[in-house]
Amino acid sequence: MSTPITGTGSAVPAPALPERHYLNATHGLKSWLLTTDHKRIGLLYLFTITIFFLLGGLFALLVRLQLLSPQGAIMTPDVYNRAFTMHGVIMVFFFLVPSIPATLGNFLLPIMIGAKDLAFPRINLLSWYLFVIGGIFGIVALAGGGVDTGWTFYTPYSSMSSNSRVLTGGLGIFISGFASILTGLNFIVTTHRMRAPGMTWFRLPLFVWAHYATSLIMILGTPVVAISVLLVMFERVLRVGIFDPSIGGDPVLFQHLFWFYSHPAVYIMVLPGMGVISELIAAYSRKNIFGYAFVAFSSLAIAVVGFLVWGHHMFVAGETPYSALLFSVLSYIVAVPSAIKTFNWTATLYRGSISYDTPMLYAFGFLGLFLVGGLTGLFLAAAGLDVHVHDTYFVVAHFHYIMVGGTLMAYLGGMHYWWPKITGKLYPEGWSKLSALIIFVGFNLTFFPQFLVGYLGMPRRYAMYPPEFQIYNVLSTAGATILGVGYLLPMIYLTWSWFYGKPAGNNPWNVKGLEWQTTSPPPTFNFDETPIVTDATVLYGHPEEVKVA
Amino acid sequence: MSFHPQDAELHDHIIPAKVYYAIFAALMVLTVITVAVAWVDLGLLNIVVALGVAVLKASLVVLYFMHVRYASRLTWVVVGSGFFWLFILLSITLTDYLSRGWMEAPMLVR
Amino acid sequence: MQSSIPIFPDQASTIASRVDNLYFFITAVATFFAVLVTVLVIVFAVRYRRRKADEVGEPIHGSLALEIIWTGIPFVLAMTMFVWGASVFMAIARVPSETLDIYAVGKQWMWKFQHREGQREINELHVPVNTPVRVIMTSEDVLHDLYFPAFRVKMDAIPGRYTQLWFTATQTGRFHLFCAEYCGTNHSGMIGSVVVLPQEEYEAWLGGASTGETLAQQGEKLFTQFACITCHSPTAAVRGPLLNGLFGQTVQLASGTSVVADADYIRESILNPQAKIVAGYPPIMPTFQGQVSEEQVLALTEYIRSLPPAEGSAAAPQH
Amino acid sequence: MPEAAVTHHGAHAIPRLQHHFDTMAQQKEAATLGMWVFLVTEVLFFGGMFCAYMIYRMWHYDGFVAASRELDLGLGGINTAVLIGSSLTVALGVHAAQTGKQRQLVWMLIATLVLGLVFLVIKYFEYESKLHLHEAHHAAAMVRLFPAAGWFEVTGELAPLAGGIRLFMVLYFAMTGMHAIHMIIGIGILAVILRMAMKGEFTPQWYAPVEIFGLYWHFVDIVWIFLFPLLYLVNRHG
Ligand code: HEA
Ligand code: HEA
Ligand code: HEC
Ligand code: CUA
Ligand SMILES: [Cu+2]
Repeated sequence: MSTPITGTGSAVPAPALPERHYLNATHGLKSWLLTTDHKRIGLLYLFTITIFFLLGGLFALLVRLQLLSPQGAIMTPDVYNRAFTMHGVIMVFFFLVPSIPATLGNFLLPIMIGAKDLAFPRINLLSWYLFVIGGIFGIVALAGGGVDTGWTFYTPYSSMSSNSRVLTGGLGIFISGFASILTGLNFIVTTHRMRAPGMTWFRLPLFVWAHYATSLIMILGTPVVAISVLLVMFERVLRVGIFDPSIGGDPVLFQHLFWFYSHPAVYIMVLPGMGVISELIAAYSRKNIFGYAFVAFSSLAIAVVGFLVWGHHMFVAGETPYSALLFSVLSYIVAVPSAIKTFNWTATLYRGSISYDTPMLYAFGFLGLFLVGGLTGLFLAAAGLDVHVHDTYFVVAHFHYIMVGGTLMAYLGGMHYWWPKITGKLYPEGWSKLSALIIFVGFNLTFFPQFLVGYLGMPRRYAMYPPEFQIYNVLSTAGATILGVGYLLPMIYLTWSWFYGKPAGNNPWNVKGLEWQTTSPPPTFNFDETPIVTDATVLYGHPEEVKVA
Repeated sequence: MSFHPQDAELHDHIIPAKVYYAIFAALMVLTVITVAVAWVDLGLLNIVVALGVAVLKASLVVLYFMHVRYASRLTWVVVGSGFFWLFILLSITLTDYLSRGWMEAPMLVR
Repeated sequence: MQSSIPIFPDQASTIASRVDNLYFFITAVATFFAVLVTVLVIVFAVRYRRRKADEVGEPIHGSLALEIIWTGIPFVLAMTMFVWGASVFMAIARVPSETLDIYAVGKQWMWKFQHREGQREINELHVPVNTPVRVIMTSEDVLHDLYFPAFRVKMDAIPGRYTQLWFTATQTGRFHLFCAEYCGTNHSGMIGSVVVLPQEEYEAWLGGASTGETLAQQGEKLFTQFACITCHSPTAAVRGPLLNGLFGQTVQLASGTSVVADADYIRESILNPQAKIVAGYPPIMPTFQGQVSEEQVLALTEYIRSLPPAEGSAAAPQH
Repeated sequence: MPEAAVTHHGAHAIPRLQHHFDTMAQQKEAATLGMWVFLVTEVLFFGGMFCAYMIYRMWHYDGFVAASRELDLGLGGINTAVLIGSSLTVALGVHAAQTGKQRQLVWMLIATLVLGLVFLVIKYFEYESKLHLHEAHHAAAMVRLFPAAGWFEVTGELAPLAGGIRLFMVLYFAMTGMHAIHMIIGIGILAVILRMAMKGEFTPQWYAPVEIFGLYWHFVDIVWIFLFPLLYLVNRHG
């Protein structure tokens, strides 16, 4: 525990920004809109998804306000249905799926493996444009009155009954799906073909492993949801289609196709977060991740086995009890790799040198909340128990714990951790700690009561509810308000720090990893010379001096 | 999987043109076979033959026209995973459809 | 009954306590792990906090033994949960052999129930206590889901086919009944209550609310009204198969296969008669799609179900 | 992809080598791998429809048979041959590029373009005939695809199988339509590649675009290799 750290950043006197870096390499709006620099594209994505997060959050607030009163406080059921649908659609397809991969992943993956860019820089830019076009369709759908099918688009409601903007919204999801496919494709090829000399598979940062696994899901799952949404649109336009029971079609088939993507998609949403956490915990314990290979392979295991469990969303949807049991047992199996990760993270802390910097606070928050979210997944995977809690607030609480408590925490943690690298500036320490705390408290207040009210039987997607559930809903709404403040704070102070923050230096946290060996912010091609990777680049406590060739 | 092809030369396996013609001929013959078989009643075997021939044709295209026969192991893995995931989609969906009626339908009777 | 601030749902069916026991078990396991990890994280974070700016952690890389332990234990626990969950699930899915049957039709945005004795109810369901009740349901439009939180059971109602759920209520009183599958504008209004009555009161209620006609009798009327009788009677000029004793039999089809005559089959025979043709009969039965409602189909089914096997009749269903 | 290489640090100035790659081999391997990964995506894209096809074929076999017989086997067969032929010409085109035969490359690409267009024209006539009032082969049976009342009305002798026939028809249009869209995109890319070939831009050292386009085109062919028996040949006997 007392070996002094070896590395480039150990004693940095009064850091200053490098003269030339990717941010000031070229100027003007055009230089951004036509850039092929993965770092700039990452920032384009960051900007876009932040807007979507605010929009999605706005709908979350509307949802929570409505539920203050049992009769529905502020809107008609029709409007409410649109509100929660737009909330879910925006948050999933336009925020959380691209969140970490398209921003931090885009920015960091090439740097972490010592490449100058992603394998296909122009396709990367195309991905962002597709995302924006998809997003515009989403917003047009919204402006035209929104979609009211729920984010799951179940037929026959979506194809035959709803009279909302299903077509426009569906098209938006279809198009942004291709953005996601292209990101995944780029990551996979880059990881295979662009690693710097010495960057072997087992020297890859766990962040990269996690993104590799995520990319597999993106390319293998997304096309299926694309075609299912397209088939729904087809059915809606023609008024006859393949999920239509009146001609002998099966609405349940839609659910199979939808969840074939959308269950793996929940791992698209959590794996990158897990990758971030692996980096944070290692960095702030100044210690290599315990059981590196297990953490790395558990990502792949989650990605693969995650494709076999989709029917756990359909236990009472009309699939047969036999396949329900099959899906149940597979769901339990896919929980094990997450357990492995959790324990390895915990063990990493043992005899570490732990600091409480803001990103680490987020990592702690992630651990706690992901744990609750993941463990409540075990309730749902028990077929006999899910019969009761399916489509209740218990499920809503489960997935918010993972997606908001887990992934969003990881996203914010990662954003803080790499902020100095991205912008070259330090963020205000005090404010950031305060907001981490507010988010943690607000989050639990918002979503813990939902487990209780869910087990009591309150169904989800209800614009009105029996009065005895009110107390829980009031708590939840109160929590959401706090949570909203917690989320707005980082947006404000991070933006502030971009302009007024103190220069960070190349390696402000004094940690390992290729990204910390280049300047903050990095030059356009990431490294002045192609780095040669050795154990010392990635391992803590390695006696050898780090070489940047 | 050479991970750092810094010094690798560009060497592609060049398949002689006559192989392409042979494959083309085989594909045409197989097409005629599928059509012909459709007129013969083989019961359940019809679909098996139809798909078998299709798989054979697809394999020829993949292996020769698309050069996978001479490609890296990684390419094999990528191609294989595409079909493996398709298999997952089809087979696991089937577990539901094939077990319909095992229990529910008779139970609606009494 | 709901108290003013409920903390736990009523346990009002035989299955409820089984579900809740599983719930408590998983809660215990989950709490154990949540506490374990939280405590370890806090202890490590405090104990090994950074004391010097340039300090690094111990170069520990892992331990195969630990990996095996913390893969193995969760795996075993997970399988326990699976098996337990599966047994509860099968208990919910497998309907006991003697049940009181009630038909339900979901429609945007109401639940319509029909008792075999002929009573109809909307958004309210009366059932006797301590009797296994089976609800056979379908939907007239989109997906719905019949949910009785106090009984811990729910099932989707799917257009185009029948699904079912069952429960044995153990407490009398009035409990919630929800639609749990999103179905459009008034999804949250598609709620009501299930009223569990003591056996005698239930009988009285049956008597009182009765229209005097059983569901089968209503079906019989429809059978005449829709002129089914012109073909399906021993004396008919155009002969269709006699439906006596059909229900539950195996029917030989013209295609060479056979099918069990259950509710789904009867429904299909009425709405899409040409899909499965009975061996030895011409495919002349017209479709009644768009003419009979799902409720009427159920009444007709109930009528066919009530027909006793016609003794010695040559037209009895083939086996 | 094809654009003069941007160099930096003055390290290397190999034409066609993009700045972020170190060698031509790396660049080409990345490009081919990228295309393969994309094709995997495509497999699953069509896979969703194959899944639906599989289920409904089980459920509505007779309807599928009847509907399949409504399709024009002659046109379908010709199109199969045309598409396989175009796969051959693409393969030969790649071969020509590998061996530096510029003229042959151009001609092969032109042949592919023509065959691709022939396929689409034939497909157009098939659609056309389906989209109009259409007497089924069975006497007294009609399969009308654009009746006033609704889509795919089926009357007469085939009426009992209406559900299956309609499902088949929806799948037929969805699957072949999606395939045709892929063809159209392919022809668009082909046009660009052809232009480059005519300008003599491809050499045995750099012909990655031709090869990658070839992979795509072969994939589209493979989809058709499955669609043809599944749609046109469900059962033609008895
Ligand atoms: C990022 C998103 C995410 C993630 C990672 C997960 C992870 C898991 N989910 Fe969740 N889930 C959702 C998002 C997510 N889910 C969403 C959005 C829905 C609702 C969709 C909708 O209908 O709108 C949903 C719904 C959902 C259902 C359907 C509920 C219903 O509608 O009835 C089920 C059922 O099995 C389920 C199970 C699981 C399981 C078993 C895991 C596992 O992967 C969790 C694994 C993690 C752990 C187990 C914790 C760590 C382990 C330990 C500390 C060791 C102890 C472990 C053991 C003893 C095994 N989820
Ligand atoms: C990434 C995914 C994600 C995220 C981050 C969130 C975040 C939140 N969600 Fe979300 N939620 C989903 C995914 C997500 N949700 C999904 C998939 C569903 C299912 C939908 C369906 O059923 O179809 C759902 C459903 C859902 C419901 C159930 C609705 C119902 O079933 O009737 C509720 C209810 O409380 C809820 C609440 C919240 C809250 C309070 C937050 C909070 O964390 C949000 C906090 C953020 C803010 C409060 C924003 C702060 C910003 C501002 C205040 C400024 C706004 C102004 C400008 C635009 C400038 N969500
Ligand atoms: C025009 C004559 C005709 C009318 C009217 C008619 N049916 Fe039928 N029905 C038939 C014939 C013929 C068959 C046997 C061939 C077949 O399976 O379609 C049959 C078969 C059936 C079967 C399946 C019987 C079995 O043995 O499996 C049921 C159930 C049935 N009809 C119910 C009805 C009902 C209910 C109505 C009225 C709503 C009705 N039918 C009206 C002629 C008719
Ligand atoms: Cu009916 Cu929800
Ligand atoms: Cu899931």
